[in-house]
Amino acid sequence: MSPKPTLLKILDYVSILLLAVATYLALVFAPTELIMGNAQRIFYFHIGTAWTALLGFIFAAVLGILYLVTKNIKWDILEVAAVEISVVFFLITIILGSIWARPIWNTWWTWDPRLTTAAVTELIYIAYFMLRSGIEDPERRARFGAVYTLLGGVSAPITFMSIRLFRSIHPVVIGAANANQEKMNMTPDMLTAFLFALFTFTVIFIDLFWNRYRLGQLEAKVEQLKLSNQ
Amino acid sequence: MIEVYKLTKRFGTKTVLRGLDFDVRAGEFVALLGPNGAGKTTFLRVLASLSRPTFGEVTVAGHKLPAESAQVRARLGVVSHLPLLYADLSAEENLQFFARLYAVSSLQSRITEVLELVGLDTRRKDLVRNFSRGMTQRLSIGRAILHDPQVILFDEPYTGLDQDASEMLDDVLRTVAKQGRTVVMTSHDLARAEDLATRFDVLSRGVIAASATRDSFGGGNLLSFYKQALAG
Amino acid sequence: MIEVYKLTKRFGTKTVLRGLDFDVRAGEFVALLGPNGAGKTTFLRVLASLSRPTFGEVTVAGHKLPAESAQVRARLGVVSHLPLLYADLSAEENLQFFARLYAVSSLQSRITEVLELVGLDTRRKDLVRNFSRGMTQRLSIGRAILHDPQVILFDEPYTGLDQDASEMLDDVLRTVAKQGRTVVMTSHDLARAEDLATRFDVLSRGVIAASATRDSFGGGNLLSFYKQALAG
Amino acid sequence: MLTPSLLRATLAIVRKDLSAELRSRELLSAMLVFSLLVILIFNFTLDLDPVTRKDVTAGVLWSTFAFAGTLGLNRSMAVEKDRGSLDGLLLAPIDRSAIFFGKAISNLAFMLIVEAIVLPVYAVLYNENLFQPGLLLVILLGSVGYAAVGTLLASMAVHARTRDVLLPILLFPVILPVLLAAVKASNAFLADAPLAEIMPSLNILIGYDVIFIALSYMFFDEIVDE
Amino acid sequence: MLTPSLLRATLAIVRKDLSAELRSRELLSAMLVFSLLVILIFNFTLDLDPVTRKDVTAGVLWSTFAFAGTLGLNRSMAVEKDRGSLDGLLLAPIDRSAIFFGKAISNLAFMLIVEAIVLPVYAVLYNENLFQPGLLLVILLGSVGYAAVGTLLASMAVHARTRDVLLPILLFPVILPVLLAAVKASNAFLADAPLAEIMPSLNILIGYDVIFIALSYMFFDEIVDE
Ligand code: HEM
Ligand SMILES: Nc1ncnc2c1ncn2[C@@H]1O[C@H](COP(=O)(O)OP(=O)(O)OP(=O)(O)O)[C@@H](O)[C@H]1O
Ligand SMILES: Nc1ncnc2c1ncn2[C@@H]1O[C@H](COP(=O)(O)OP(=O)(O)OP(=O)(O)O)[C@@H](O)[C@H]1O
Ligand SMILES: [Mg+2]
Ligand SMILES: [Mg+2]
Repeated sequence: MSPKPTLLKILDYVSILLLAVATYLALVFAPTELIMGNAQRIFYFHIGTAWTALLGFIFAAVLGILYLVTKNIKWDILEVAAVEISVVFFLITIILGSIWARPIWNTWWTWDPRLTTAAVTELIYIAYFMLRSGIEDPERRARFGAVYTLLGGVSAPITFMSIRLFRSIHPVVIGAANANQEKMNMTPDMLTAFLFALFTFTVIFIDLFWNRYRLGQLEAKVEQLKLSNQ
Repeated sequence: MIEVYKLTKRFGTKTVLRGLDFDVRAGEFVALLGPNGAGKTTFLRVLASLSRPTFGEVTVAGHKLPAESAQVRARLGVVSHLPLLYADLSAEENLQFFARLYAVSSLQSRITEVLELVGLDTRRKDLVRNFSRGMTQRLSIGRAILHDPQVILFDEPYTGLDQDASEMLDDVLRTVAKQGRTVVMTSHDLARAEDLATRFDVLSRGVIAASATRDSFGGGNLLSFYKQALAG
Repeated sequence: MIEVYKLTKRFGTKTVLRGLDFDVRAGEFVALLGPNGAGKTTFLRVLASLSRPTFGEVTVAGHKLPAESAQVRARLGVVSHLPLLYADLSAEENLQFFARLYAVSSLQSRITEVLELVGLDTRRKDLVRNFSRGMTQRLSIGRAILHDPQVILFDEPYTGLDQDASEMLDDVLRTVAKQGRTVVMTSHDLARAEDLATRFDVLSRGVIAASATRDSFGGGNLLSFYKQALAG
Repeated sequence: MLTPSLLRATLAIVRKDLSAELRSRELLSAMLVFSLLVILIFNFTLDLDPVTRKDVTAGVLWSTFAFAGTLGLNRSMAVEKDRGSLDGLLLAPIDRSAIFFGKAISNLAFMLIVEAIVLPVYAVLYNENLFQPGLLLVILLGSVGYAAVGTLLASMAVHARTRDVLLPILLFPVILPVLLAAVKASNAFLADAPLAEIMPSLNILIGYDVIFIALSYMFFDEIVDE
Repeated sequence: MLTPSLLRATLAIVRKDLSAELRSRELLSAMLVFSLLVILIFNFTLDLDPVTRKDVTAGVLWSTFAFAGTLGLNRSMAVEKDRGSLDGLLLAPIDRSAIFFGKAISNLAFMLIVEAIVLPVYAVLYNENLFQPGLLLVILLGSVGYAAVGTLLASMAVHARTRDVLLPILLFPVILPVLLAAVKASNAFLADAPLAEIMPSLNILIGYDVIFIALSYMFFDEIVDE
């Protein structure tokens, strides 16, 4: 395995630095929101992780297609990396959302469409890992994984539509709060912190993704060595 | 009839076949020998179009794999160590089903013919569920030759069979070989292989490590040939 | 060491063993032969206390079945065609588990001893999931002799093994026999049985149709003895 | 695409599955008994009393179908895998899609048969009229989507070490839109809602069916080939 | 009855099961994800809205446990059967009841672990306080009965040709009293009902546990022996 590329090392440090700055912007720099108070500061990371995770899932589906077309195991390793990081990010989104919801909605969870779609999406990709862990043949594992990311990628938006529709006859009281918050007015400083958080998490995603890819290659190597020793 | 050139088969990072060359002329009966895990089953599965080659060229009965696999499949019979039959159907119904899939013409008469050949014509209405191991194996062979294939692949057909069933299998294999079909059979039973085959190939470390016709070691010792091939 | 008197075993209305008599002295190595479905596996399962006799008396290592099955089990080792091992545990953990069940004393040293005997001492930490067929079979044998049993039952131990693994098994069986243990082994491989066993019994139509010691057919033809037994 | 030989092979597979099942009736009876048990459990544990019952009818029915469905799918693929007969199918000179359509259609047939028995039983037990063309249409549409995706995923699950437990885990999150839309549409039909209100759910059902049959058709090769 | 050797063998089996599971974590993760999916499905199809939610909590939880439990039981016996290791256990000079108790205890352990995770998740999802000693006691009692009967019946089902589908069919009707009593008692505890009102259900649970452990213990020989 080649030593860590300098660019990646730099990226590691940049990611940490950006995270520190983003934290500062979110916690100190941005003004306190009028209605929600300090809890609103979660917003910056909540959206940051959510947006990168969702993009990551789409990205994984694209990598899945690339794998199915080329059958090059590289795309599979990349796909796993993308799903894995996205799953963690999305879990952070959900946890941060829950923490935010506690003071705002006075509950950790409510069966709001967006929350529920998040839960279902997360479960799809957890199932993805359980599928992979049950299959010994790496090549078949890769193919099944690719097909499942695709199914998941198509099913998640449809789920979103159908949940919307399902709930429309049973309006949740809390939905009102949600609608309200959509009209949240961002001050320019808030916008700065928000955009910076988005940027930060994108960079962190890329950094982790790169590291995870190298780890995946290493794993493949180890597997190979183990087998050729037998 | 079978031409394999530089066949490599990987499962992920594990390379089972490494640039294997293999040529079988029409009418040959090749015994494919090799230790556990050598890749015999894997190789037969590639020939049977069940498994795609990672690299290399494979031509069976004049058609390239995997591009023309439908043509290959139509000309190919396979007996694996699993029966490939439906337990809840009768012998006849099993054959009918496969005959439909192979688009066999004059279905009923061909089925009768095959059932007679494998000695199951009196049991045609019995469910496969109630068959003994030997009878199931007979029907598997019937299933494999139903569409009159040019090439037949046998994966350890003797495993677990008793003397009678083995002798029946000997007979069927001889008949099949006499009809000019090309046969590739894997086995760990060297004595049996020596009896039947016209050629012996040893698969080891992902390639054909040695190949000899029946005559070339003068009715001699297949075991020592086999051991040498593995050692060399 | 094993005494069976008028053993009958029925599955529902199907009678597999019909008043079978069978006697093995200590230190004998009996090859139990017979066609598919003759009831060899069934008979071994009765001897192993896994299956209750419908009628008849069975005594193994001086204890009656099924009444004293715990005593019998403590003195009995079984190698079936399934590995009887846990894929998610390592070789060592598997043996540790069974050693605990058999209350083996000085557990760790005995396990090392057994692993060396079957040639797996270098792979002790590997999961059984990753073992090849031959290695799994080795460990099965290790599992069966772990508690130093007086009687060992082998059900078709050679099935599917390659030359190397078969020779390893030959060695282990010879060692086991030399240690004065009593062995009953089923097999369809007459040549192998002839090499190893001191006595040959043919099970047919639910009884022991014929029994002969190695000398009694003068180094002669086991196959013809077997066929005669089936015909007679 | 739809050639005569594809059709012939598909029909041969469906016919084989149905006549094997007709003989043993294992699968159908298991699904059926299981369905009734699920309804029983719902009835007791969720205490579906007559007053609140009406609006959960569709939910109970669809949960039942979903659970019983995995049972059937699992078994129908396990039968092919255990004795290697899936390889037998793959060896035949037929299109892979014939195998997919064949298995999917027989799975669908099993589901529909079970539903055809559960529905009147439920109607009698809870004294509710369930024989409305709208509801039957929804059940058909929902079952089609379920059988298509289910067949694809069951073919995947059967290759895994944990196959006994994997199928519902793979299937349920992906199939959720079908369940949601089906429940919603069924409820609306049962409540005699205007068609305009039902259409969105029906559209989702139809859209899902079309998209997922297409996807399954496209990817089945990848699943069954090595 | 409870001899040192019985105890030793039982512990060896439990230890083996737990360390194998700790290695693969297949069973626990499958049960867990499945539980969450069941709750999700119930939430939608049965439309558990906040107003009516409170009185179905226990029902949803227990249905979830029942379904996830069969998954675990099936798999835990299939592992023994597939590679013949059940025969390995039966060949050891240990009492059959050690096998029964060993398997039942590890099945119980898996159930309790899953419940220990599902409970707080449910509590968060529905914003309900579930950490009440009474409820936890009910869950323990219910799970004990479930694991005992479940282990016995799973040992039967695993011998059948249709084993994938047989277990729930055998188990659910037998276990129904446990489920009912558990739901009733759980609901009562959640509603802070007076103890006198809860006692009858608790008694049923305890009685069922005692009787069925005794019965399973008595009949396990018959199941595993041929
Ligand atoms: C699909 C994943 C999610 C996305 C894309 C997402 C996105 C957002 C966005 C953009 C906002 C800002 C408000 C707006 O402009 O609409 C927001 C607010 C919020 N989110 Fe999320 N979110 C997701 C999941 C969750 C989850 C799973 C939870 C909680 C368990 C959650 C809890 C919250 C809360 C409490 C707020 C503030 C609500 C308010 O202002 O009243 N979110 N989310
Ligand atoms: N689908 C698969 N995924 C990963 N590895 C595989 C797969 N199929 C086979 N192998 C591996 O390929 C190697 C060759 O296996 P194969 O079954 O072809 O051997 P074989 O020569 O038939 O052995 P045997 O004599 O025991 O039947 C083995 O190491 C096996 O573990
Ligand atoms: N549990 C069972 N229930 C019903 N019938 C059984 C059972 N076990 C075995 N049999 C029947 O008993 C007969 C003897 O089977 P057994 O497996 O003992 O034969 P075998 O001599 O070991 O054959 P093989 O050489 O094929 O291993 C067969 O007809 C079989 O179908
Ligand atoms: Mg093989
Ligand atoms: Mg046998």
